[in-house]
Amino acid sequence: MADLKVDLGKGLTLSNPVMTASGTFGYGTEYADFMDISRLGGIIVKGTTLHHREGNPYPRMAETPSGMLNAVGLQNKGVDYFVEKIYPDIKDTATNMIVNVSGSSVEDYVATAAKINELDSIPAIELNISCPNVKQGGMTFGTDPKVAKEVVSAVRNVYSKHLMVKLTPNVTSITDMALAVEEAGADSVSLINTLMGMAIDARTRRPVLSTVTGGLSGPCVKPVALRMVWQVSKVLSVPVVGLGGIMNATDAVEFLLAGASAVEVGTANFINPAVGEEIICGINEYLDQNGMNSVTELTGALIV
Amino acid sequence: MADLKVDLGKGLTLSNPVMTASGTFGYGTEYADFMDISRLGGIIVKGTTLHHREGNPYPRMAETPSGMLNAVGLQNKGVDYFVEKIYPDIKDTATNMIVNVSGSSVEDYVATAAKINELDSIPAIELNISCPNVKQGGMTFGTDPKVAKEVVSAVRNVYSKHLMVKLTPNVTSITDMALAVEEAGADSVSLINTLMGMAIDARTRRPVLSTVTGGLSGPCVKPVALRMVWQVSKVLSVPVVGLGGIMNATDAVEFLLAGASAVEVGTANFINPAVGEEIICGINEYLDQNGMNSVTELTGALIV
Amino acid sequence: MADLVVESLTTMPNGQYYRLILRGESPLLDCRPGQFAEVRIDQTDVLLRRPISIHFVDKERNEMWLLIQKAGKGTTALSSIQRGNRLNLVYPLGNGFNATDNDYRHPLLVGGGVGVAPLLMLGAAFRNLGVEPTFLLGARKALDLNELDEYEKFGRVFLTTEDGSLGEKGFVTQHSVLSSEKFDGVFACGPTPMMKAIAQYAASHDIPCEVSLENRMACGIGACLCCVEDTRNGHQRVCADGPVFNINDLKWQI
Amino acid sequence: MADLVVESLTTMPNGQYYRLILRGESPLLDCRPGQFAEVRIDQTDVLLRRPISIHFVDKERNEMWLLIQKAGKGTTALSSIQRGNRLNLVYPLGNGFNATDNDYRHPLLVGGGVGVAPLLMLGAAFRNLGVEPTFLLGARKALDLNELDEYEKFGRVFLTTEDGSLGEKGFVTQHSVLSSEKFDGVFACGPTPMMKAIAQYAASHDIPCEVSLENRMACGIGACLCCVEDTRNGHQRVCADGPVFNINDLKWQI
Ligand SMILES: Cc1cc2nc3c(=O)[nH]c(=O)nc-3n(C[C@H](O)[C@H](O)[C@H](O)COP(=O)(O)OP(=O)(O)OC[C@H]3O[C@@H](n4cnc5c(N)ncnc54)[C@H](O)[C@@H]3O)c2cc1C
Ligand SMILES: Cc1cc2nc3c(=O)[nH]c(=O)nc-3n(C[C@H](O)[C@H](O)[C@H](O)COP(=O)(O)OP(=O)(O)OC[C@H]3O[C@@H](n4cnc5c(N)ncnc54)[C@H](O)[C@@H]3O)c2cc1C
Ligand SMILES: Cc1cc2nc3c(=O)[nH]c(=O)nc-3n(C[C@H](O)[C@H](O)[C@H](O)COP(=O)(O)O)c2cc1C
Ligand SMILES: Cc1cc2nc3c(=O)[nH]c(=O)nc-3n(C[C@H](O)[C@H](O)[C@H](O)COP(=O)(O)O)c2cc1C
Ligand code: FES
Ligand code: FES
Repeated sequence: MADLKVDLGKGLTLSNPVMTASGTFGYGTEYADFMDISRLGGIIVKGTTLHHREGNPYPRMAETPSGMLNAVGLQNKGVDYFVEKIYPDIKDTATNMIVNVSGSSVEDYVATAAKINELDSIPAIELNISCPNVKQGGMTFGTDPKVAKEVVSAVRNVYSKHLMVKLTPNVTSITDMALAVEEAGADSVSLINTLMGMAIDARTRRPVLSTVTGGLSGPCVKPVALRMVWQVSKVLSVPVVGLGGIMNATDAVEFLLAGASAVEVGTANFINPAVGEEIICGINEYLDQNGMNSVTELTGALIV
Repeated sequence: MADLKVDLGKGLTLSNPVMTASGTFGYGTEYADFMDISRLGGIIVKGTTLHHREGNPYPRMAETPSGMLNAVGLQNKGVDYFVEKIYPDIKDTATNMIVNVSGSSVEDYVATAAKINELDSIPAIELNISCPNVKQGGMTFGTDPKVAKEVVSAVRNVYSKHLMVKLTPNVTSITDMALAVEEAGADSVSLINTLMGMAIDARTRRPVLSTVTGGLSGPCVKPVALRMVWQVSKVLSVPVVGLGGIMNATDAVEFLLAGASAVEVGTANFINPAVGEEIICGINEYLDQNGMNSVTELTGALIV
Repeated sequence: MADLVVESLTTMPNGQYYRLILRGESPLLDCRPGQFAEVRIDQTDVLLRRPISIHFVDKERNEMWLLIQKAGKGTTALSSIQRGNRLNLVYPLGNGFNATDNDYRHPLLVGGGVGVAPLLMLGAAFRNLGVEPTFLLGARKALDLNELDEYEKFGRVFLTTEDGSLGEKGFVTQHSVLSSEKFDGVFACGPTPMMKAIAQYAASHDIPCEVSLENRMACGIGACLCCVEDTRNGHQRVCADGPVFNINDLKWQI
Repeated sequence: MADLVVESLTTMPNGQYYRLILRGESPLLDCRPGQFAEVRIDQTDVLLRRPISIHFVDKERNEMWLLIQKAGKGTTALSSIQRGNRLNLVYPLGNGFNATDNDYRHPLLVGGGVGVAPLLMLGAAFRNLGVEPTFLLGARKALDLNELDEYEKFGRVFLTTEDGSLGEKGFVTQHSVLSSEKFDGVFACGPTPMMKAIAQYAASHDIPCEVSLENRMACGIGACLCCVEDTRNGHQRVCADGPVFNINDLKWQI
């Protein structure tokens, strides 16, 4: 049995490198029938915003070749509801419960992060900067390094624990984005969020999603995600958390080799609700088979 | 039998909207055993550069979920060889033979395009601006609107026939890129080229491709391609040629609905070397079944 | 989550529907009528599981029945599964009909097309409570109406076909039994237009009505929020808060 | 491109190799030894075709044989194809061995692992020309060496296994026949280290040598330039300019 522990810094230590991705694992409780969720390295709960959001109209999902598009639109009851109603239920889960924080203005992000900062049992937030910036005409925070820096700095001022920043892949230079958020004080970066895509039903001649476009996830995005993790981990000093299309332990190992210190599993949970636990076991087996003592030996061990 | 003719302007008229994508169909002759290649709307031949290129070392290919990565690296014998040795063989093919032109400097692009301009039986070039710009430190021509404009304008000055410009999807704003090349004089734009990706062999701990990263194509990229075609066709006045993951007639119809005037088929040729002809038939059937008289009625007919 | 063993696959006369009988190797979990399973379709390029209603549970034989229409690539690929193969199911999912919690004396169970699937188990549950349910099943043509003897075990069966080839000609909502008898509860599953029409009938007769929705799902267990229906309580998850809804909670224009 | 019908699938004793016999419904196209087919693997998530050597062609029965190793998901999925199913092939592809165009009297055919596949057809071609080929086949263990009677129909067969369980113990390049006899041509297919060692033997004995490469392919017909080998003539397409190369044209360090 190899050592699976991973220290992402600033108080965020994982018992193993496998977390579940925001929006795909609810608040964890939905999966408790299928696995011991406390065995996960961390659970990143649903995207939380300052105010209640109803999300987008149905239909919100389309299956695509080896992937899916979603247009959930951050449906959630807002941070106050989270603090009062959900936090008490989940705070004793014996793993890292991390809140994914979203917003449409710098003020929203800051206000939400400040409230989460007060919750003792939440060791980290994952700042989702791929949402449209309403003040700047819908351009997302995550596609302009300057704007990203601004929001991350502002959150950094009010958030004292581990600040993970999640990057969107819909950019020309992922390294510019990563460097910007690192400079602004991120303790780690996670990538990738979904690729922007679209599905059409030729029979009805309509888009499948109510919002026309949506976010692509699943195995189809893995090559793009691996590439970005590799590029980013080469230039960053802070740890990188890799995700995008991880379906099994082999995929997870690939992300670690590319430079990730930990991984998140998203869409795969829908197909196999016990996949998180299986990936943890599989990584351990890989380490044993390859005579490695610690999972940290895998990070960035790609031979190029 | 519906009217399949498409006029892309500036002398480029297609008997039907189905072309084959550069780098996936050789010079057409490779496929002559499998179909009547003159039935295609057009054949976009291999990427041609000013000078001979040996391309990248083997391995150049990795299969990924519903897709493949390639790192061919524009292997070709250079434009002079094309003019002297290949052109005579293909010039009488009874369809539009279009040359895909690549380069690593503005001068290269211009010199290559000028030579192709002299070839009577080549009605158009497809300018591939996704290659690294050696003068600007490897940044590609296709990811900065200013640089793209510069190269397209320069080529426009020497190239008098139909100038199609092929866009790379690895950008934050595909519409900015499209608008820039339109302003610079493009007669049409084609998209998407490959998404930059990577594959790792966990067993050997090495990248699968000799170049580490490569270009992703095939069904996995279709959602991204459709989204970009839809975005671009809404803002452009010139016609859009759509491609990326088209495997059958239904996929092709989706691109037309999203706003494409014509399509290109790439990776699908590898799996079914007669797929081009099948897609032409399938589009015709779709039009008949839906009581449409001309394929032009499909372009942009998405109901949103 | 469990692997069940394929005991039999019976293709229905229309060639489009098939019934799978699955056997548990350990005792099947308790299922309520209207609950569903998320079926994993292996060795194809189908990524997500497919939600399929639990058609019937034969407790003695420890068997679960599914009635499936070849709607697209997943359900078509599944139709070539062989006896003895294993099928991975996440079940039971969803709320199920509230039927059995209440005191219905004359329940009407209305199904259209493959939407009849959950009604067999629901009918059996009523019969267990000593209540005789009335099935009203509709389809396009006679060939689409199958296993009628199974329904007849539990209640009376009325039929409609659009082409008049079996039962009354027309839609289920036009069947004469709706005017000749009085029901005290309606349970419907089928195409949305049919369910809306039935909901209208129920509303105008002031009868409680529950419908089972088939929104597109990703996770099936309430985690992803892809399957939501816009209800009077906001966006509700069809997989976890449904699939069965009282029509009063829906925002349907009826 | 043609659909051939699966006549039989025989799993070899090691459980890892299987032989497919495919029957043409119209006359099979002419194939040369060393040519290959691109096989489409349907109803899986395998995207690209898989290149497989033509193992043997039985003209009288209008049958093609393939010998396949379960190497990964494509070849494993294919191993569950059923008699009577159709398999879509693009064939014949590649150049094939030049063997039959020349005057060899004592050709040596060296195969390792599943690389033996094209040699059966090559041996038959020699025998047709009145020349008795010598087969030298190597594998890890006895169970990996199959169909020996088929090879014996056309020539003499020498064997090596790494564990000594059949034939001489060691690698093919250590077999005593290499020193006890003189050959005038070598034709090899198998793992690259084996082919390199054989090439070295051929070079040191001044015998012409052809090897069949297995570079990873996308199109298989010369269009995509994915499968290139760096040769003395620059990057050559293994699928169209090969898969068989004279070792003098390769840049191998031998
Ligand atoms: C709770 C629930 C219970 C169900 N019970 C049954 C059942 O008992 N028997 C049965 O045959 N089917 C049932 N369905 C529908 C079944 O899930 C779909 O037919 C199936 O998912 C289609 O998958 P496919 O891969 O064959 O088709 P796809 O190739 O995915 O799609 C085929 C066509 O069906 C459409 N489609 C896909 N999924 C859905 C969906 N969920 N609702 C409506 N249209 C869809 C697609 O847009 C496409 O036009 C149920 C659905 C739900 C949500
Ligand atoms: C001209 C030619 C002739 C061939 N003839 C035969 C034959 O007669 N019988 C036979 O069993 N095999 C033959 N092969 C090899 C066969 O094509 C591969 O084993 C097969 O493509 C693997 O596919 P898969 O989906 O099973 O494995 P994958 O899941 O794609 O891969 C399994 C493993 O094999 C590796 N691999 C994949 N493709 C190749 C390749 N082309 N070369 C080397 N490694 C590869 C992968 O990296 C991976 O490690 C031939 C290959 C070529 C190019
Ligand atoms: C249904 C769904 C909802 C999601 N919601 C969120 C979210 O609220 N916040 C966020 O940062 N990412 C969200 N994501 C993105 C995932 O966390 C993840 O980045 C993406 O799906 C890629 O990983 P995967 O391929 O493993 O799914 C969502 C993804 C899906 C499929
Ligand atoms: C093997 C290979 C080689 C390619 N070579 C070129 C090229 O030379 N020039 C170019 O513009 N695009 C090239 N492409 C990109 C394709 O033309 C096309 O844009 C891309 O593959 C997406 O379409 P598809 O998914 O239908 O394959 C190549 C693609 C592949 C797979
Ligand atoms: S399908 Fe995921 S919440 Fe219903
Ligand atoms: S595989 Fe395409 S050129 Fe050889």
